Amino acid sequence: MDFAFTDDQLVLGSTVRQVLAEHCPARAVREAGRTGERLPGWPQLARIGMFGMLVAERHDGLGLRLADTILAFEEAGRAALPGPVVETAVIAPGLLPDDLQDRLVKGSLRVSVRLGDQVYAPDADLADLLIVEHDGAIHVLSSDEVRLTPQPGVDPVRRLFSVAAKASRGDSSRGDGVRSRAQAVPVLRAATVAVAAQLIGLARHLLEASVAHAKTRTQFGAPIGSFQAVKHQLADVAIAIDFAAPHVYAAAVAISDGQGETDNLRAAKAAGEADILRAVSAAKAAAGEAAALAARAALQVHGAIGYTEELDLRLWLARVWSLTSAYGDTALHRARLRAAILGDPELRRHP
Amino acid sequence: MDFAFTDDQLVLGSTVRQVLAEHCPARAVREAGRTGERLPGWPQLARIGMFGMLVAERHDGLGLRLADTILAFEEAGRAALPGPVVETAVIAPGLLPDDLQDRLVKGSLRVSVRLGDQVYAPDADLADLLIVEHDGAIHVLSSDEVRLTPQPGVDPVRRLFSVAAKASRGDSSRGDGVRSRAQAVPVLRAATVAVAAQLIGLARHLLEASVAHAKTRTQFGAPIGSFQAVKHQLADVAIAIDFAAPHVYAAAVAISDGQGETDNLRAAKAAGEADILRAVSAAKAAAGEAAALAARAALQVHGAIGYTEELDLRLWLARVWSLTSAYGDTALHRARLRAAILGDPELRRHP
Amino acid sequence: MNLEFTRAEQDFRAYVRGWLAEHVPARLPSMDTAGGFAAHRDWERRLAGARLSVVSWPHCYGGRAASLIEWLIFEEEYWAAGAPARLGQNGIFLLAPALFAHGTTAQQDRFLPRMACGDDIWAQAWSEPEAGSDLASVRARAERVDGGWRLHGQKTWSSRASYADWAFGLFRSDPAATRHHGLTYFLFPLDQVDVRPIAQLDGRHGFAELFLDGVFVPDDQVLGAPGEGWRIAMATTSSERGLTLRSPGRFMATADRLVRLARTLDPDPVLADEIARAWLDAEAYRLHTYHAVAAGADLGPAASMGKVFWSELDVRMHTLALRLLGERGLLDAAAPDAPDSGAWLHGYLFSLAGPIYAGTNEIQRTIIAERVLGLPR
Amino acid sequence: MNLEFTRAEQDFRAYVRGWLAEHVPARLPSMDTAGGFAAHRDWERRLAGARLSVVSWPHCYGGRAASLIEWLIFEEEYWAAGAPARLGQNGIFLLAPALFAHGTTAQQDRFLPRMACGDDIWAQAWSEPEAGSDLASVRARAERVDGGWRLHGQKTWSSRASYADWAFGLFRSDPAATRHHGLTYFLFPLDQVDVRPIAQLDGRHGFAELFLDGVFVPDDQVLGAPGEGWRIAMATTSSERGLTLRSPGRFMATADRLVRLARTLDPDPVLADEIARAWLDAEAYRLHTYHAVAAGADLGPAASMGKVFWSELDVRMHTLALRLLGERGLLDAAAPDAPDSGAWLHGYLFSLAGPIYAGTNEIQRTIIAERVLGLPR
Repeated sequence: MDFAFTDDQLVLGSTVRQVLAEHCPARAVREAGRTGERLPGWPQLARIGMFGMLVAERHDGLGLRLADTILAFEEAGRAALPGPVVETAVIAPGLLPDDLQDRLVKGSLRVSVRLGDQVYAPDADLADLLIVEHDGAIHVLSSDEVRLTPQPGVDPVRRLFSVAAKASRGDSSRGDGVRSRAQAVPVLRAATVAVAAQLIGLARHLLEASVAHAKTRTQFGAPIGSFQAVKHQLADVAIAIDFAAPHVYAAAVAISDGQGETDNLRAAKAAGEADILRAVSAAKAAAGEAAALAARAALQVHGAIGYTEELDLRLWLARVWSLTSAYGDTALHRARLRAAILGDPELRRHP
Repeated sequence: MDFAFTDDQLVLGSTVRQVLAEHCPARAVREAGRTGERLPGWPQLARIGMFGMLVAERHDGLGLRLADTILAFEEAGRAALPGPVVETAVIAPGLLPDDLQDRLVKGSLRVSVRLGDQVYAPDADLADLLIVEHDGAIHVLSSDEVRLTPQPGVDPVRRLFSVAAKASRGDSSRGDGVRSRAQAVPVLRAATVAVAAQLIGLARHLLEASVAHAKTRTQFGAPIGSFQAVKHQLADVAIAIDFAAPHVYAAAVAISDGQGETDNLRAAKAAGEADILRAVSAAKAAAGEAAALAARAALQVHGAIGYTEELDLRLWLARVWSLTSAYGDTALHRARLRAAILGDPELRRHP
Repeated sequence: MNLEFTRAEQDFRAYVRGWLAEHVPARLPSMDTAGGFAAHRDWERRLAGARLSVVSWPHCYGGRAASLIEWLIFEEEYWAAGAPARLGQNGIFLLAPALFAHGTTAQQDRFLPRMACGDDIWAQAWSEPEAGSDLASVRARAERVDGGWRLHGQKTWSSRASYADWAFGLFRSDPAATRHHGLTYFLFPLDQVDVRPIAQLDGRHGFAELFLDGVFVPDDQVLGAPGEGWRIAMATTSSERGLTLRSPGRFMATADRLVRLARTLDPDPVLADEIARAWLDAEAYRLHTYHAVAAGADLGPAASMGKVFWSELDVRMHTLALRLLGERGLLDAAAPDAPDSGAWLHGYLFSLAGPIYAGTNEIQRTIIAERVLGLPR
Repeated sequence: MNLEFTRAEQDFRAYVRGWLAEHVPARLPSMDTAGGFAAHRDWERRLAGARLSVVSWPHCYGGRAASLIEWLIFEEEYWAAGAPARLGQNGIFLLAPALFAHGTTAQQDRFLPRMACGDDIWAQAWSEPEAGSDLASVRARAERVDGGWRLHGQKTWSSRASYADWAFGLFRSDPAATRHHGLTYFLFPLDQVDVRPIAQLDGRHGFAELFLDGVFVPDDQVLGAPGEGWRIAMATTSSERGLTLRSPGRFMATADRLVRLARTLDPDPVLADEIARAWLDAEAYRLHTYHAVAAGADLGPAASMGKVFWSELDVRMHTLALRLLGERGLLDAAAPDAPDSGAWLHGYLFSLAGPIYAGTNEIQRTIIAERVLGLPR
């Protein structure tokens, strides 16, 4: 057992971090929420293979498993990267037909999704294709086959849309694009875990920003970070993150054990279906709660100034709120966990 | 509307407080948990009418309503008064036959109870009479008609007993003592509120003891009460008590509106049945949670020393634990509140 | 000790309820827009017309000399009716108590009636950049000139200032003094002040920065004696933390709305439990307030307990509403699917300021520990 | 990154599980009674006989040179099997790391084998009256004499001391030095010490006070150099906060027991939710530990995070069990109706000490803020 990241996994994470530090700084995120470039950093991420990470090698992707890439999603969260990154990099490789996979790898295809527990398609106006569930089947539609209705909300960057198929289109304009609902299940689980990783990254950024602010901001003649109340609040955030992240990594591993080229072989050894379900919900719930705690503490530590639009904090808070409710909100996952843990007669953690 | 205590109500509370300060100090409570006097302060409380407060005037009692006496029970809690005080002073006046009421007033009769949600009879070894539920009816039994099995637990002072009727006794040795279950309902509600008041008193004592300790105990060269972490923990206890107590007082008022000599007249104006139920559960749940918070904070502030039997703190903690689970524990009352508030289609607080 | 309203109290409630049922307008545009400000000012004038804008004030200034209990009843009915937020709040709840206590009769006659009927809307000018909750670190200054003072410096987090008529705040009139010494309480019109709106989390502009560059203020616009500003302001901010800032009525109304929302959505029991708990906490705040009012207690530092309690309850109730609503709850007023026109989201963002303003809850807990419990500084 | 055990790890687990299934005794009497102490010492000897008392130690001292992962596996199996609490814990987990790092070979040869097989049971002597979490305020002193030292003073909260053979602790050897300077780490037998048991909340006597009145300790019972005691002790208490104090196995076992208890009682959904959450938190502690061990991180101040987490989780799990059990949960072992012989109540009272000892959680949070996050002192 070796539950540490491999060097390759760490390098991928730090590469994404560097790319985003350079090409998607806070300023770029802020502009993306207004009238500026909506997809900062995307060309550079495409160049390092971000959108082909999970595409099979036979389609010229990197053929990685989710666990190999989880730090990349954590870094996307840390930078509050705009755009449908999980939908394009995680869901699309699992559901798009073979002939579109190479465009994913090249980064020339952006995808939005309305599946499962989702009500709205995120960043749909930036997408070339939409994957939607309708009458129990999964359809792939191009952007000109759908009518999008903006549903603006708390997050000015991750915009939500209602999706309706245009009357003019055939029943399935891409016949090969139709997949069954069952095929979407493992893909949605992977997306849920990737979003959980983003939430961990968002929480880490909020903690760092709060610590930095607490060191410099003075009140009553001392930096506010020297007051015990502030110290203990931020220590609690650190603890919450530190004990939520392993749930996310473990869920990525559990999913990965059932992934990849040698499906049948691996599936035999893989953790049971119930274990995967539990791990996914644990990841999303724990990451969502840690991020929510980090958001509250950040606002409290920043005080009134955190409440302004002038501070970038606002963008990170909004992303926490929007991702916490995406792909099943905390209440939904907690209810699943309750059923799984109290209902499972064979509750053992190790074989 | 005048939701403040009257002078009479305040005087009764402070009189009980003085009597207990003198005749039931912490030392006496500690001794009651060992081999010493089991009922410290009882003769003096009898003298000021504590056990006839709720007995009707026609039986030479004071004929007060629960709201008039609620501070007396808060003070009994503050002093961690040993003995079946709620059972004798609240339940017995409502359920004993007329010819025993004068003995209650004189303080020459002690009563224990196993009714409703109770599993064990508290302080039953000190009781002359037991009121028990059996086959849907309420029976009054004398101590020689029952077999008591001690069920020792966390509270060395408030001892619990299983109760079994001796085979030899007739079906109802005191025929006039048999009452219906319905008659016990309002009495048990009043007892629940009186216990909630005791929990408020216990919490107030624990907060005062913690503050006193935090002022004198030094660590790292300063009194621990000067550290923000300790300050804020105790401030939270103060807030919890301050916003739990009004629930207890309001429940006492709600019950009292249906009490007393002019039953029929008052009942017409009284708050509805549902409001009373809600108020009683709110009182018990809120007081229980405030007391539990006070207990945790007290232990944390006292540190390792709070963990010893040598400190009286231990007796107050145990009483919080035992009364929190008595007359319906917090989970039970919370479940009732959930049903009452989310299920009640006519949720209005004021007419 | 009872919870029964007197005949007079019941009659007053019935009158208020009846008037509101007839007059409460449909949702007004945000008061932090020019049009919304005007609409809210109009509403203040209609309230005043029914002598309901300042019920607890004396008759001579437009009130009804209502008791505190009656004021609480008014607030309960006001928020239960879904009536608009009060544009005149800063003046009526924060400045007026200071004016009643420390103003000259001439000042009272000049300012109170216009405040009561919405002709003067007041902004507060407490905070300064870098100062935050540390109100005593005032750097804006007042310079003595013939017949009055000239004000210099910057104020921030001035609520309503974008469109208000007047403002009140502290300036350092004695340059040699530090902290809470040498401060004076000024009343000044905003037409000579450079006002710059601050964009907030919720995208509105309820707050502004004020830049004062030698604004002249005559002596009769000083409240109390020069140098006495801190003492007067403390009385004011203590009421800010206490009753006058947040009457129970508005939390009861929110709690009732939350419970009604929950009933339509059949929430899972864990959420239901927290909602029931929040409703009871609003009830506790109401009972606590009735108790304190009846006992006639001067709240003083105990007001800090209420401030921590209501501000955290308010965040909690709005968080629960958003959890009930899921993704839809995060939509704002401009979204077709927004539930209740985005009111819960807006209320959530507004509630987040509660634990911060009027002294952060960390500071309140320290006040409770030191001044209520007597722990050492 | 994976969570698959190697073949060797699986074999080791199977061996441990099999041995325990065969040998774990029925519930032993409390180790804080004379008879219970003897029974637990006997159990330590049986463990040692199977080379399972100190699996991570080198073979020469009675261990198996197990990897950290194997040690974690051992702990998981140990607690899941319901095996007795470890009487040798103070020595094995707190003293031994210091002995391995700072002891002479002679000291290691002398003390480790007897510790491994239960012949020497060690008590810790860290705390002093009035000192609490402030370990550096040591007043007990060591006086230099021919060939060694004489120890004077009082220690308190010395666990196991009522019946233990030896103790370890700090004494001030340089009377001129203050705080963490001039302290020396001593190993001393308890037979010359006046030991007075302390009665605890749960009525047992797990802790004692030690009174030392000139006890002679030869030089070869000083650990490390004189004056170096603080540095050595800090390494020890850091392991006290960290892994060696509380391996995940025992919390996983408690969480599993809690879930099994809940299933028999059909709790209301609010309780069920908190129980599921606690089970997942135990799982988080396990995963966190695997992650940290695999990353080879020296925990240092980060150990404080684990200490806060497990100690509050432990209180929470036991509180939940008592809430599930209602009045019956508060009965102790002597009551005929006590569920599980009062084990949950006893465990609850024991868990309450968790946030207090080995540095209160308030102190841990300050350590995290200052040393992990870098906030100013």
